[in-house]
Amino acid sequence: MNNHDSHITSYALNFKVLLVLLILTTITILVIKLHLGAFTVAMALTLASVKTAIVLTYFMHLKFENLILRLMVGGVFLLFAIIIVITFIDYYFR
Amino acid sequence: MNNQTTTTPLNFLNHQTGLWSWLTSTDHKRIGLLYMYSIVTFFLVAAVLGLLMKIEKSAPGETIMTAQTYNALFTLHGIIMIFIVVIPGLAAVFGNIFLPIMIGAKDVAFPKLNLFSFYLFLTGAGLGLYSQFANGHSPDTGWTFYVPYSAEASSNVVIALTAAFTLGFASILTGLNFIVTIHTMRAPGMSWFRMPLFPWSLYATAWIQLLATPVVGITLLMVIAERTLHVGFFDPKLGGDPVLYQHLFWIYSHPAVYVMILPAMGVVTEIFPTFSQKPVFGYVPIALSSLAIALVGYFVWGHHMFTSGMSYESRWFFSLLTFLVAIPSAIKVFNWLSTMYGGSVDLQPPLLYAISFIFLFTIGGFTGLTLGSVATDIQVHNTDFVVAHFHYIIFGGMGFGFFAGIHYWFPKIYGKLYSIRWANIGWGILFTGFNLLYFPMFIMGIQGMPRRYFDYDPKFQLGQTISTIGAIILFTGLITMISNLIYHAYKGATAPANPWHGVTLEWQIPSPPPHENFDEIPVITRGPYVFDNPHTTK
Amino acid sequence: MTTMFSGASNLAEGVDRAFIFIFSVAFIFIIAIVALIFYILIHFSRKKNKNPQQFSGNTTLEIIWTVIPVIIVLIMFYFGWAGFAPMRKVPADAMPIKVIGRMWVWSFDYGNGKISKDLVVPLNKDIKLNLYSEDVNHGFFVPAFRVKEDVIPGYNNYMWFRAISKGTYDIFCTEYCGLAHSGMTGKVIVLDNADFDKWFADLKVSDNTVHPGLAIIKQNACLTCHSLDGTKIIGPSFKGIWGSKRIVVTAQGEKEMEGNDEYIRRSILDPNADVVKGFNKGLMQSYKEVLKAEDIDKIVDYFKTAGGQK
Amino acid sequence: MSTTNHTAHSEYIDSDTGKMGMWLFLFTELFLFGGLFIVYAVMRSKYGEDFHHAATELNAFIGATNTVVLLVSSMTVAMSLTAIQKNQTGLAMGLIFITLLLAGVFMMNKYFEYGHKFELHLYPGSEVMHNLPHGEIMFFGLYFLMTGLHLFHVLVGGILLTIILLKIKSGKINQEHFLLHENGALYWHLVDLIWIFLFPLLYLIT
Ligand code: HEA
Ligand code: HEA
Ligand code: HEC
Ligand code: CUA
Ligand SMILES: [Cu+2]
Repeated sequence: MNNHDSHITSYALNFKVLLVLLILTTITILVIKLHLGAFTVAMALTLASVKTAIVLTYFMHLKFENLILRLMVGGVFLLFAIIIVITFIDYYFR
Repeated sequence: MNNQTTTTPLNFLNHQTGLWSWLTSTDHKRIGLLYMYSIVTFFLVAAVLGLLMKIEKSAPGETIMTAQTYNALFTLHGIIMIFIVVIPGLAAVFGNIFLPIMIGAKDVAFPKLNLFSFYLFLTGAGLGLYSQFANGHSPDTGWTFYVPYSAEASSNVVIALTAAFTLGFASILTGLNFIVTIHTMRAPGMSWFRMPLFPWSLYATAWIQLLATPVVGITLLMVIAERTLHVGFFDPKLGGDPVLYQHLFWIYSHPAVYVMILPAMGVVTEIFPTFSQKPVFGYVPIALSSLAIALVGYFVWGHHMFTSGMSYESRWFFSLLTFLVAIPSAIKVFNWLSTMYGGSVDLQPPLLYAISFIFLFTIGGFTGLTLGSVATDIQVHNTDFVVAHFHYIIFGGMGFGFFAGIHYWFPKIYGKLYSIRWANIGWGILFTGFNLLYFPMFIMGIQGMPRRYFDYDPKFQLGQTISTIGAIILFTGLITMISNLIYHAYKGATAPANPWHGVTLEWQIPSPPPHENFDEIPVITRGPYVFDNPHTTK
Repeated sequence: MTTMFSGASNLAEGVDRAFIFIFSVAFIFIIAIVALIFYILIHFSRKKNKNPQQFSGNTTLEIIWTVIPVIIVLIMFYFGWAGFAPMRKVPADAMPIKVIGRMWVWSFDYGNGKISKDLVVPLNKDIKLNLYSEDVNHGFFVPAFRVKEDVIPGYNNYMWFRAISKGTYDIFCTEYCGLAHSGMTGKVIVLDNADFDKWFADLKVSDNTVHPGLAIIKQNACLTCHSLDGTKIIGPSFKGIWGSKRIVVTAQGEKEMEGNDEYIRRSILDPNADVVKGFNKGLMQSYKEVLKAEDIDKIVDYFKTAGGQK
Repeated sequence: MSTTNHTAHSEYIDSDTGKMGMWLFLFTELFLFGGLFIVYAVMRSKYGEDFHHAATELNAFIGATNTVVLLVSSMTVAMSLTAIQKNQTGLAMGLIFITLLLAGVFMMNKYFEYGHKFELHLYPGSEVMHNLPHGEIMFFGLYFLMTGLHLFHVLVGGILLTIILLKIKSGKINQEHFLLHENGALYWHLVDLIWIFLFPLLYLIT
């Protein structure tokens, strides 16, 4: 009935996570300024995904949640990815 | 409706009285009943529209209405039937009433949210009706709202879209509630594989509601933006892509057809063991096949678009996946038949409806395979064949599943018995009418009779007329069935707690159930379908 | 009457084969299931069988009835794919014809200004249809040929076939496109080569002698709702519209107006402002976005000078 | 599931239950934006050049600032949760207050950004927009819809956080019962997550 068993994330960890996120943001901007052509989008999306994973794991405490919830989150993202891929079977082959 | 004698113990129907106590109740059983009354009302309205369409088509040319009216009618008929009746349908009615009881809980996880969903549903339904009567004329886009027509038509499309959007959110919240309920509120000892199969089917359904509905929500929002702000996401005049709309629409709407059928499958899965006094055959395969349907069902949406100019690769890819999604349904059908095999089968009305479900669903399913095969779909896409397919599978499947469920649980809900004789007569008329109405449409469809046609070539006259006669017979059957139930809800003999000798939890509590379902939360020590002393004498 | 097994194109055979296979399997399964149900109802009825057996599963059976349907559906898939695959492989020397779909008429452009309202094709010759829509989605369907593709604005969809028997066949529009969707039908006429050549030679180049206003009226499919000869269709006939008294219903009530320049312009740009008595509001949509000012001038001129006169 | 005492009348919803409900809700939010991402992806593959060009109209600096603002606010809200768990009520309130301020900054930036677009008459339905190439209309249409929907979420998140702030103050949220706080934080992180994708897709890929 209460949150006794919840995990407490320390202030320091939160701060470190922020630093990492800021660094990744800077990298994103730099990478894009480099104009890597076709890779730009892929890079930007990969970096965004990494950032997402970090936010999910630490800020949103997924690391400390039970397995079921973690599976759900993973599954949902996977499902979305598959849907995009399938849509592009149409557009890619047009 | 149940307060005549002092001997009646308090139950959820009479522990509080007055309209207000119903409208503000967070009791899942009452909310379920509220859903049922509203949904049945809407069903009757839309069904009458269906009948009118059929009468219009009894002869070629204009008979009782203009083309404009006809187009508005099938749109309204489709919107009501899909978004208001069958998508919330079984899950909202029987799911609400029986899910908590069957898993041994006192209510759903978020009772207030549950009530809120109901009002959201009512709002959406109200908006849907309003779109018919507001200034301008009724929407005439078909329930699929295909762009560019829906972006250009002068009718009240925006209101209809908003209605669908709102109904979508009601459905999402119901799904959310059920998932959490099933995860966190099962009675002690009820592991996943001790849960009855109706909750299992609801669990699979709820995931679809949760994850597919938002896509159509945002799509409809984009069409609204397109109409009001002229950003042409889908309108080719503004550089948009009409086929992209179809992708987004079906990403939701295909999984949605499994939202309709899965709970119905769950209902009949409860009925077969009870009336055979024999455990479900293949419990685990049935449970997992629900999940499989939900999962694979996400990846086949393109089979609605085989002629849309989609790439060659997508067409065969979607066709292949469509065939695979049929497998879990096949598994279920075979397991149901094996459940009855070797049992002590008592052909009461619920079982009669459940068996009809198998028959009609199988016909609907096989014609679905015809549609899933690209070559044949090219021929029958957007013809009466498709119309017949989905009426067989929705009305014959979900509809008959609903009828099976209400005949099964009626004594539990109202504590009354209906007339078995009249239920059987009603079934007979209904079943005959149904097949007369829809079977000719398969044949006409193969011959090329397109759907959404107000008028038709005289060569289709014979089939169309038979079909109209079927509609009228069906109408009679429905009236018979419903009158029997309504009459006996008031005047029926008092029902025992367990008239069919079922073994799931809902049969272990009084009829009607008390307000909080259980005095004491039961502790579960074994699977749901164990018949220790099969009851075989009457 | 085109019945199911009288396919009139080269593609019909593959489609029909898929139909036959799927329906045969369906038939067998449905008969078997119904038979089994009756057997159960009779043999295991409560009267006869008071001791229900309590078995609850069998792994071998589960595997059997998973694997067999998988095999069956894969065969079904194969037939469907085999019947479909040739539909997208257009022979290189196929004769191209442009199909134009607009609310609610089909027209067929053979190139060089030769436009026909029927699709006339020579026997045994590969035909490629390029499908264009000028407004909303349509569907081009010839049941006897087993071909159908959607006609979607902004998409260059196509189809092909080779007609293998002479005759006249229906064309239906199979994508809902508004009011007269069910009226958007047409004919395919298959002629042998000599007849086709003759027909083609006779086909008039859409002539420039037609009044430009009438051309615009035809192009915009006004004639689906308005006739030129006085018949009432969905809207009033154009015959004799110029200079006549028009009884219209406005928000204020009925009033009489004259069929002049201003009136016609308004009727086209804002059709629902005043509605001709006896007709319904909301059917005709404003052509503000569709017709340019000079187009409307031409239409007005047409009414003034030619067919629209009293 | 050990706790058996769930009834319709229990005052507090069990934390597992409530949190799972919130996560499921976030999933639907994800798919809501997901639909837009699909449209974006398809349109981008269709109108690569136009998207390229149109994106230069956006001010990457404001975008970057807002990214940093949201990331920091995500941290402060996460820290406020830590604070409430450690029973440092004052600190928790302060951190939420900072989060709200940051949300304010975000909205201010957006206000200027939109304002600028309006000055250029670049908004859906405008004359200028109408005359752009199709791909650019599409880009701006998506830009407004995506950021607009996101902004709406920022607003809702802000309201939610304000409620939480008040409840901490009145003691309704405390070391024992902080489900609402947790859920509010989750929601706020989602707002951040969406932006993490919006930023490169709209502002950077020029
Ligand atoms: C409850 C709703 C529901 C359900 C469950 C289904 C189930 C299926 N549907 Fe249907 N469908 C609709 C509702 C539904 N459909 C609607 C509403 C439309 C029209 C939308 C519109 O355009 O307006 C439609 C349209 C539709 C189309 C598009 C047609 C077109 O527009 O061209 C297709 C194409 O593949 C299709 C296929 C299928 C298949 C393969 C299944 C399968 O899941 C069926 C599986 C079942 C079985 C196969 C039978 C049972 C199995 C056995 C007895 C065992 C033996 C089996 C084998 C040997 C394989 N459906
Ligand atoms: C749940 C789903 C459902 C159900 C149950 C039905 C039921 C019926 N539908 Fe269906 N139908 C759809 C869903 C459904 N429909 C959808 C989604 C479409 C596609 C729309 C589109 O193309 O966009 C469609 C389209 C559709 C068409 C095709 C239109 C066209 O393409 O041209 C037709 C035509 O005949 C039709 C007829 C009927 C009939 C006769 C019934 C009958 O079964 C109804 C039987 C009932 C009665 C005959 C009356 C019962 C009345 C009473 C018992 C009481 C009377 C009550 C009072 C006095 C208040 N429907
Ligand atoms: C959907 C069917 C439809 C189409 C297509 C259509 N109209 Fe009409 N039109 C109507 C109807 C119905 C009316 C009568 C109601 C009204 O006045 O709005 C009408 C009225 C008119 C009138 C006034 C006639 C009178 O008798 O006073 C004119 C002029 C007219 N239309 C011109 C056109 C032109 C030009 C086009 C094509 C560019 C066109 N219409 C296309 C349905 C249509
Ligand atoms: Cu053109 Cu329907
Ligand atoms: Cu489907």
